[in-house]
Amino acid sequence: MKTQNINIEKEIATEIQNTFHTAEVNIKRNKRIEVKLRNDLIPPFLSYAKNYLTFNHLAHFSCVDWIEQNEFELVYIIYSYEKGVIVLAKTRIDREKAEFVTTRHLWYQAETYERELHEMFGINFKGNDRLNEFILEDWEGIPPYRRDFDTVKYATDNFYTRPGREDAKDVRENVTKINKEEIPEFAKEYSVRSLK
Amino acid sequence: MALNLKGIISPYNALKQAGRKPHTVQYPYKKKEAADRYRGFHFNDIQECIGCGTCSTICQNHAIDMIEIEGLEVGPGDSGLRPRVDNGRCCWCALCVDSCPTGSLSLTKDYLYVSEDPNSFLLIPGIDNPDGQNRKSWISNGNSLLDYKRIPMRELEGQERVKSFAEVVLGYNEEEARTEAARCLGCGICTENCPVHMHIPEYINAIARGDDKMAVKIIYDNNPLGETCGKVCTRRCEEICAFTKRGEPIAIRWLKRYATETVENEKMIEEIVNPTILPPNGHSVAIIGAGPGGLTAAYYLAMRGFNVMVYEAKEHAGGMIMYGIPKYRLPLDSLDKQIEYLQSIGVEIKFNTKVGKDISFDEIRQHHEAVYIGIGFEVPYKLGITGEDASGSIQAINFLREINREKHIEIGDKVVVIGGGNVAIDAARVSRRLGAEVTILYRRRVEDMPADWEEIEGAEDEGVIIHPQAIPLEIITDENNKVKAIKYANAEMIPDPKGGRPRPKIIEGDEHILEVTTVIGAIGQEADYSFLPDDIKEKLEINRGRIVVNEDRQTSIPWLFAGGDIANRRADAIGAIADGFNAVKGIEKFILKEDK
Amino acid sequence: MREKETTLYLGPQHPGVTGNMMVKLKVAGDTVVKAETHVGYLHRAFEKLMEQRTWMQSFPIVCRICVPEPDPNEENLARAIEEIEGREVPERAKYIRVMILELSRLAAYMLWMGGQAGTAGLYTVPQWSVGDRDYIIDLFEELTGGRIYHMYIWAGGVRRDLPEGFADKVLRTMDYLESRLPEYDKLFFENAIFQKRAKGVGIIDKDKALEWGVVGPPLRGCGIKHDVRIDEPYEVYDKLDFVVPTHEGGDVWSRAMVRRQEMEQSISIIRQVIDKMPAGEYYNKVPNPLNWYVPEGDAYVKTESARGEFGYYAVSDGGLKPRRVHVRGPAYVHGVSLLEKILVGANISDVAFIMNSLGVCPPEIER
Amino acid sequence: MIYDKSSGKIVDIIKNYARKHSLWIVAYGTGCGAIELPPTMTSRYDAERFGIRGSATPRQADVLLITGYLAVKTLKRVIRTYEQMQDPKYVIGFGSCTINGGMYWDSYNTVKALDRYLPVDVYINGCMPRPEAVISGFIELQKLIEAGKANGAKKYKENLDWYRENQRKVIKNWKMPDYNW
Repeated sequence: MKTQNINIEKEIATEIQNTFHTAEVNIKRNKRIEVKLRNDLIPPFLSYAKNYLTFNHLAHFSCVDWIEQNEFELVYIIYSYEKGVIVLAKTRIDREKAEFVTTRHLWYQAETYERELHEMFGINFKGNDRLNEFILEDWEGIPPYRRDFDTVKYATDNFYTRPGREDAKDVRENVTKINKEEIPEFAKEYSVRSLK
Repeated sequence: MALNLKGIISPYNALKQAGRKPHTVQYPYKKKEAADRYRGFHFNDIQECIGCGTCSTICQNHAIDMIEIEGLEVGPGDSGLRPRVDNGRCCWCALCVDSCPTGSLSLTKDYLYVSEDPNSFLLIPGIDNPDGQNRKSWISNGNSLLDYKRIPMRELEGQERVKSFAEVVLGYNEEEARTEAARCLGCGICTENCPVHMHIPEYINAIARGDDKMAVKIIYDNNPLGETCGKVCTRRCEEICAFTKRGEPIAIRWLKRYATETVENEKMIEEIVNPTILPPNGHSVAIIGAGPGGLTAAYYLAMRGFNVMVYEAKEHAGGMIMYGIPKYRLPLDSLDKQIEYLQSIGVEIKFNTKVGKDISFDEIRQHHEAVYIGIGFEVPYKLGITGEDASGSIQAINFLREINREKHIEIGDKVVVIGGGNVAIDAARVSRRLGAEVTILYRRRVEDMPADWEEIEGAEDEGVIIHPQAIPLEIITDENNKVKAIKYANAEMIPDPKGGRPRPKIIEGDEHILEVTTVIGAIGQEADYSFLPDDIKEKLEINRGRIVVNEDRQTSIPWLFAGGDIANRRADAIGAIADGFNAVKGIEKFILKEDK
Repeated sequence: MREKETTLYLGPQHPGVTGNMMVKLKVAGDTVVKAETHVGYLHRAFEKLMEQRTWMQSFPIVCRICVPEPDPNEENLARAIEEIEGREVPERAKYIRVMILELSRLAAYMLWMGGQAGTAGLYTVPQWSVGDRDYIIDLFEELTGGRIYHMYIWAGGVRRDLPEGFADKVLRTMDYLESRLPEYDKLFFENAIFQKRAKGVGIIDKDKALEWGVVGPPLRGCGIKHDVRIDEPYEVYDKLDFVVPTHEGGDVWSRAMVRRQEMEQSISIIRQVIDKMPAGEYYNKVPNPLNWYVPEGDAYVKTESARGEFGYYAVSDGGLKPRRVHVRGPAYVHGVSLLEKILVGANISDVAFIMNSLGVCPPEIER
Repeated sequence: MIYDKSSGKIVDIIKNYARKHSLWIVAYGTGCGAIELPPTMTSRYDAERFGIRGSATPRQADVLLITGYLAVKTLKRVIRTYEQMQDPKYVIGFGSCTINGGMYWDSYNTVKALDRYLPVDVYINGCMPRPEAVISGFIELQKLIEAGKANGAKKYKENLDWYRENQRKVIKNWKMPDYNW
């Protein structure tokens, strides 16, 4: 698959680059173009891609929580049936003041995606008046898909777990006990068993 | 709309089916057997299982607990725990089966369990369903998730090796080390066999994660001679690695070697290890013998604020790892780096100071509150055959020492080595490097040789001839009392009626003569306790040449501690290191308790 | 005279809806004036759970995202990881994957047929089609060890090789199913009741279909020939010979016909796969799953499932666990925005019927 | 109302016998386990052999199948469905998730132990249970009914406060009418 020529991708990439000079465009592989944009350029870019480059299918709209950088990455995955190419348009927005503009006027179904991201990440899409309860019901607290929401803790705090399994032992600990081995503090996090 | 006549009539075609035999599975009157691969309840072969707990770790549902089983007899290399499955969590994905290193865990064709009691869904596979043995369906086929093959170690070619004393093992490169480290399951069962209980899964995981510095830091937590062990350890840990049941164990030794070798000099070691050195506490400890045990004790005592003085008879520290192990296994600069690091954090070594000759034992006793003896076995056993004193008949231990001192020893072109331990192999391989043809005579079979199999293979690669079941009878000398030949007899193995290992018995008349220029004896050594004053010797409990010590390596004389070959039977570096490490705890306990 | 509007709640407990979801209808008489879908009854937070699990541990849970057709999920996740890692998959594994995907497509269509007929009041069809679907399930059981959740495709290939004599069994089952298709035609597709119910109902505007994000059989039912298997061939679809049927009309009937014809294509693909399947390895081993660090990167992969484009957007931050896996189920668009649009003007009794024809599958909407 | 077989009334024995052979399931596929119901109910496994069949509304149904995990949002509807059902009524917990959370043990949106919220008469092991297992579950339920032991509904009534407390703990916004039955 990798040996196929990527001429059409190159053409599209050049065209995007020529129109949006600040965009960071790279061809990930055949049929995949990644475009990184400043967040205020996303609406014009999407509109341009849809109307001039025939990217009329919003395949997916996703959000990635980069909590370390205090940013959300919004990823619009748009597809052109005509060209058979997918563009991943990415931008970063501030995590604290999570706000963006809606793209509902371009694609009607973007409303659903925006409702989900609003609910799961707490991103407010300006211009979308239907950011109501979607999947969750009576949810209190931070939006659950944010990485600082601890689902394990929430589940143990709120739900009852059946008792009877308290006698479980950790193998590594058990072995250290047999050995009378003392694992220093700094080494403990390197125990594979924690799967961190 | 027009009448769709065809559409009205054609469904009546279904009436054709009326007479057909129904395909209904008439459960429960007739049962359909589940498929051969069906993923039903777990079954665990309790005897095969070693309780490594990988099933419990891999389970994304936290459905598997490791629990103690009453009445379970646990051998070595077993954590003593067994899995219990919570069927109120399990999804029968069989990741646990596919990641079981021993292959003891499998899924069965049984899936039926209905109950009113939600608390009755815990299952101890193999114990609650012993009949599952015959119902196994999804079994670990060895090609599932785990890699049973280790990354092979690159070595110099046998022909190339004998040309010099260059290090034979080339070591892993970074990629190889990461891949090999990633194989580890982190169960930690291996640590049971390590006398000092190094934190093996932790440092291997650090290597897998790309954090070599952390690996070094973890290694130095209880072994200050990690690099030495990385090169020459007898690695009993690998014998009980969870992978050994079905494949090759993790290359624990080579990974340790890789991690410690990434550190170039003693300054960097200090930076990485960053040891917390307690302020001087005013107590003083003497260490006799700068072997691995003595150095270890000195290092950890110095870190705890003791004033430590190491007395070493020779001109270089390291004991057997300096003088006994040939340089193609442990190069001098590697050893120097490690010893310089120890000295840099406050270990003082007095070289060329033989206790009993240059300084009396009583004097040491007067200056220090506790004494640790780690003098090792330096006196070789005699072969006990005629002609042993001839010129050209030498002892391996002396031979290796002089070679390691870079002295020249004339051995001629035909050498025979007597013995089957690591020392014998070392002597043989060194002799090959000096250009001689070498034959090893060993009393028993090759598989009985106490030497490491890798060493034996290495020797064979280098062209050493191993002659098993050969018992030397006499060294034949010429008129100048120089070795001319050796007479030996072939032996047969007689099974031991008591169930012990078979004994060799000479086959009468099957005697041969081998012309040689040098005979090297390597059948073992013992300690030289002559430096100890008589009153101490009297009080000291010695059993078959070894000083009897307790868990803290304390002898029958409270202030006297001992370790290494003179106290344990392992006769390897890591055993001595463990003695030194544990003696520190004992010495600390002894001195600080005296304080109170 | 304008009739009084009433609000009706269709579901979540309703025998006709295609799963645990609800449609809030405003009706005037028996005509729907406004429809609002309510989902979330099956929300298990898979994407959050995957962030708590390692890549390998994610495989057993993704198949639960779509219950009637779990395999595209496994295949997608596997392919996403393989793309990020650059891992090669043995040729045989690719063929086995295609076989499974097509078998599961067939099974999904059989189940759909039961549901579609059931909502039209034809109760013999589910008895037949769901019963026949069980033969495919039996194949799955023999191949993967599980009836519904297979957990068989994973990164690097598939878990086990085909059992002995399996190919023959598949061919026999295919022969049987093929021989059943004309009978289904007579019983269901030619049935006057079904035709009368289906024609001209639930029409999707052809001009708007692409823009609205319609995919799969509903799109092809509008006469637009798009299929991921052709547009962006994955696995070995480019080496197989098949046609993508389309049907003009955009109504329930066209969608049904598309599916009906695709069933024949699937049978043909499965035969080709078995014919062409090479011998050799079936699994390119990944590192020990406890220490498997997938390099940094992201990938969007898509599969043509029985309901349309099934996409996975996976992001790795170089760690043991995914940074994010976002699933795009075809029903996500069909079941919410599209449904709300095309239900307007429909008869109440057609609501469940139309939902079935779109193949709305709630678990992949809310995941 | 539930009678004890040991009371020995012939009328009870007859009642239980009749109930045992007419188990109508409310058509509510609450979770993924619902996918194994069509095969169970249709020609291949044909559960109608046991008098088991689907029923469109809770009012006519006897059995509530909880087919797997319950999202909190669904739990609210399930409670309402259950309370609308008329005696005799039984609950079957279907698969791992109803017992101890199953594979969603750490999900923030599913309840883990079903018996805290609804009285469960029978649990079926599996993820998901095969049709054979489903039928076995029903057979077990039939046995319990015949023995007069399937009295989950009675338990629910008697311990309503305890159930309510647990239910309200996870359902934040409790806007439901109370049924008397």
